[in-house]
Amino acid sequence: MAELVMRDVSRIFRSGRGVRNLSLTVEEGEFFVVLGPSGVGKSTLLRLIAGLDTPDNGEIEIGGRSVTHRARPDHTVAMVFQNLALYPHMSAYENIAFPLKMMGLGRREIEERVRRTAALAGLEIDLNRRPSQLSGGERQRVALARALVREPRLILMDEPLSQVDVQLRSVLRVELKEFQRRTRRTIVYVTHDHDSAFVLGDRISVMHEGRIAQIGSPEEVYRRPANLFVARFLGHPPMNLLRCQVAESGRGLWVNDVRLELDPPDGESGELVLGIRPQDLSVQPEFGAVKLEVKVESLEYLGARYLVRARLGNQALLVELPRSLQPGQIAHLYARADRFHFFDATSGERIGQTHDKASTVTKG
Amino acid sequence: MAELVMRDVSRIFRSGRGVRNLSLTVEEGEFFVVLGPSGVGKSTLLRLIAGLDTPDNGEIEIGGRSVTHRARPDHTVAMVFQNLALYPHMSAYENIAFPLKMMGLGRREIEERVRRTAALAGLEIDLNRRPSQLSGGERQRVALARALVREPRLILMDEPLSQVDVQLRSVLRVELKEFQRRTRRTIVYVTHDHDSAFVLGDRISVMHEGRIAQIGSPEEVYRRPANLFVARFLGHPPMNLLRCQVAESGRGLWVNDVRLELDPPDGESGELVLGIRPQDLSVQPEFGAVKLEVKVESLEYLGARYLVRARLGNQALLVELPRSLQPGQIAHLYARADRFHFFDATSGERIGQTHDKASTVTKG
Amino acid sequence: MSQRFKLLEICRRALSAFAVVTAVVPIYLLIKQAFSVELDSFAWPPRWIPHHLTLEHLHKVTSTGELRESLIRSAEVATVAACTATLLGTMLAYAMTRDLRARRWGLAALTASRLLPMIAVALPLATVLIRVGLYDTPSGLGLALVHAAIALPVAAILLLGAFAKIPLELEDAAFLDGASQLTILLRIYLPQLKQALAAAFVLSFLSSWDEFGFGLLLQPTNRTLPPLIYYYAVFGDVGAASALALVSTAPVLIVLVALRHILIRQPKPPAF
Amino acid sequence: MSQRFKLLEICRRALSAFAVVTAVVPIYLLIKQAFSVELDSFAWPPRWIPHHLTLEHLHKVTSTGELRESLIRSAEVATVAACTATLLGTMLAYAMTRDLRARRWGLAALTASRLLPMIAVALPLATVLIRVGLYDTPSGLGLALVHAAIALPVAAILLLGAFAKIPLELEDAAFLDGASQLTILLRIYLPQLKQALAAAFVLSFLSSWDEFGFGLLLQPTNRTLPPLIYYYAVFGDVGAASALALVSTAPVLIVLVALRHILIRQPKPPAF
Repeated sequence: MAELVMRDVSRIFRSGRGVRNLSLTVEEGEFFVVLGPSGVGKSTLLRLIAGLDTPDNGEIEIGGRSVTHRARPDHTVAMVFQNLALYPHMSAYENIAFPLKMMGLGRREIEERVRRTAALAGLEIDLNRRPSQLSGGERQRVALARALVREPRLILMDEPLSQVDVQLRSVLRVELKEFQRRTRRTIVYVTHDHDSAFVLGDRISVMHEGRIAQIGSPEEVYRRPANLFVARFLGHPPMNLLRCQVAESGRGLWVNDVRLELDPPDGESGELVLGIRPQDLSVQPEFGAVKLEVKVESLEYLGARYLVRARLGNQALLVELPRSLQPGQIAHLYARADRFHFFDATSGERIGQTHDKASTVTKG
Repeated sequence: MAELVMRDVSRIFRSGRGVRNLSLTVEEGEFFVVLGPSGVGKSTLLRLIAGLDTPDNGEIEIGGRSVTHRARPDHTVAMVFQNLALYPHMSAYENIAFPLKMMGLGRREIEERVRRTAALAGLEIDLNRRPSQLSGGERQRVALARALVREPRLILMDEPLSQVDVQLRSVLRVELKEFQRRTRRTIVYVTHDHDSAFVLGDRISVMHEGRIAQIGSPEEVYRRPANLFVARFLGHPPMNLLRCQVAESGRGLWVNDVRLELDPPDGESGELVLGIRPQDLSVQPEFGAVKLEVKVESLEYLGARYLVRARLGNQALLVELPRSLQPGQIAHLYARADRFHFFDATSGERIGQTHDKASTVTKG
Repeated sequence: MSQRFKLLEICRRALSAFAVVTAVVPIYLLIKQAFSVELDSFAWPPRWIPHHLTLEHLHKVTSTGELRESLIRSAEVATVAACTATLLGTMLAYAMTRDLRARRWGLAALTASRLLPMIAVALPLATVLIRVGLYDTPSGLGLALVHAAIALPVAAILLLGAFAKIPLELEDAAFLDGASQLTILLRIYLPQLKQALAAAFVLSFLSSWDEFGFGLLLQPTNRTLPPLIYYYAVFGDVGAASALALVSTAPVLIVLVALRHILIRQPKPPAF
Repeated sequence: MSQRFKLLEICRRALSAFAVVTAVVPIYLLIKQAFSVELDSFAWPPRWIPHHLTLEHLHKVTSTGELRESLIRSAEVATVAACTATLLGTMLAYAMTRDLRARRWGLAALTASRLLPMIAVALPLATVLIRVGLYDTPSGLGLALVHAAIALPVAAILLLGAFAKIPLELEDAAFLDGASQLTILLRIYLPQLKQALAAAFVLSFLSSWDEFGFGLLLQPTNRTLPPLIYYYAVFGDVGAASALALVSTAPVLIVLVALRHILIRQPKPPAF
């Protein structure tokens, strides 16, 4: 059943930022990630769902009931904030108990539910300690427990992992994913961090200027980006995007004056944008059938790999290779034909079957 | 000729932080990178070289002259600060001209040198604009030009690229490296960013708690880390480090109760720490002769690759693979014997020829 | 290094000199005048160490009923003023915290009200107080309200700083947790504002306790302490005035000693 | 939303009410009293719109030499006080910027000196000024120095905030570029402090211009403006006093109008 439905929701601020005509559906038990650069309207979206803000237009439904114009939020939604927003003057116990106290529950019931929820969130600490006496990971778990304790239908998370260091973040990420797998809670998680989105999300919604640029599984958005924005935004180093002309015959492409033996999608002609990820190119001929002749310009040593800056025609091309090449050298690179992406040069939309989920390619 | 020599230099603050018994030599025309986590004494080191601080002990020589106890810095050293430290109330021109004005040069000579240096630093802007009217990259170049204009023997840089965004950083990095290749200036560059260190440095000095943990070329420190600190600090995800026992025969190793057909360095016995990078493991048998049987625990999709969390014996092992594995599955991984690192379990020092530069392996 | 920071050294010495001239010397002289016979105080060249000590002034001052009366009145006025200023200050600071426009205009109004010449405001205020029957009352309620208005800007700005340290998300979180706005103010904000509230109260109290001009104008017969000291001094009894002034510094000294840790541990400079 | 922020709305209204009561009403009454005949001012119930207007008070006030004399004296005293406070404030703020220990003790000393009761300090100060021959002089130099000391804490804290916005690396960079410490102060710091220096000067000037208590005590015959107004009021000529008070608000109004943009555009709350 759809847990959260947003229909044509808009909330636009005077700065012009906000959320525009946004529609989405989150299924029960789904880990739904909203991914986008900062300032794109992700937090606005979350505040609208939470009831901290009211949409200018559109409808929001949670668990089948409209919550668009609720006077105050009910117990169906809980939120974990970016800075966690733990009450600094209360102990961990009091923090977790606060929502229950506001519900007017009795002391014994509160105690029992706090203990149970703390265990569920993986808290094995003395709950009498204040947030300032806890480690980053412990604070994270207290915030999670406080969000869980009222057993909401929907948990909203606003980049709660952004303030812990990289090492701890990857540990907490795995822990959070495990927690969600185990308890099947519905979670809407907002982030600008690709890694978090890929690791956590059952589905990812990529946002761009207040709108949704693409929704899909991590594999879908990475392997079949729906438009140039998603293609550029996901992946590091970013996807190479080359302007090219379809050959007059309709077979083969011209990148400036270099011909590629790669067939464009049927029926296309004129100018296209061709995309290929730096990791999808290799110097080994057995890697793929499409051959690219490039001029190596410079290379950077990255430890496990080399990042090669090269030129195809007069356009820049980044390649990630396990071995070194000589600057100035002419090199032959190989790629599988199905690893190339085509985009319309004017609209930026993907050309080819974007939404065909059945065709998800397995890498090998 | 050695441009900068530091001999047994110490500068310790009340907090216990600082630089301890540090010796190093930077050659003329070298791009020397000091790499380490924050708070490790990198900036202190730079301030000592600049003459902004005075060592408690030891000697500093620049261009063969002792500068340990200079009253004020001469024209041999210039510095680019982390926040660039451009004078906000002066135009780009006045910023670059300021050091020359302080030297008391005439107006015409100043003008000529400012123009020349601005061109050298790649500045193609209206020099009458203020820093606040410039882009991040332009500000970077103004700061570089101000450091260059007095033609110092030595340019010190304190993470000047840390405040621009990732995309611009990689562009400016390449530009800076190109500039140094062209002009053969001696540069000492301090950073906590592995990528910058690897891309820029002719040699990298890895710092740990005020001391130098290892000095060498990027390839050397990455492929032959001198101790556990360097092994852990360089590379992402970090190197797997496994406690193991040398088999009684002196051939083969035990990781808990799992036997590896991998010979420890001659003459070693008892407990060792075995290191292997996540990227040096593969599921393809032709990848290497050493076979590891692991249990897959979970995996994270990273776009171009999967990060697999597995167990060898009862120790955690991270593997980066281009394809997916099933959680719970028993998998066989392969690695080349020369990709394993051995460290002394108590001292943390590398076992085997650390400083044998001739043996630098080429990856394939 | 010492070469480099010569100018800094000069400035640091100016700082010490300022502290000595504006605080140490007057306090010493005050104590000396309160306990020495008249001649000593005006001796030339000045005598730093008095030859003749006396308790006469202190005795004279404590034996009159006028002192007790105005001591109690000053304390009452200062307490009412401090309570009012702290309460109103909290409300203003809260409004300014959540609302950017309120903050802008609020800060402008608070600053502007501090710039108004006291004497220009005092005359019409006296008129208003006469009309509403609060001029020169034995309780000094009118003066207390005026003192509250004077102390309000500092109290509000101090509390604004304390509010600003509390992330707005805390209020959002409490709202989602089901707390009403009053609950949020009482159970989320106030516990974190304890120190700032104490500071606002103490500063408001002292500013009222020390205030001279409005006291002189608005309570000409039912005097508070500072005008009383002024009258003693003007009528020539400098010794008695000094003894009284010394008594009036008591709460200040208590506060300074009590707050010495907070006063000294203040790493960040204000952003004003 | 409106449901959620009911308490906020109450606070916002308190803010508006405060602005009206402390600034708008007194200023209106002052103007009214300065231009209306005596009876009107004390009429009961209060008349908000005067029936009889007159220029008599203003004429009376401008026709005496006493006014001109004390106007000039007030201006001189305020100028000397503002210059001194700004100069010393810059030195102190610079010392506190570079030196953490100086900052701690400096802020403590500045705060403590502001807490001292004015009346307690005034008596020994009068003694000192009498001894050094600066008591009740026609130029008012003694009073000017006292006013400078009073204004110094605010000036120093204001400048400290401005110094704090200038990164320390700028000084290091200029040092490496070969600048002396004086060059650094004059060519690196001062150009970036212009606004803060102007603000410190203006605030010091106004605080001296408006100061009443010390003026009353230290310049009993060679009066500055506020005590003169007080004497007019005490001797029963409220109309003349009001007219004079109105004149005395002139520089404040000029400053408020000139600085209205800076006063209102202040997005960040102070961190104090």
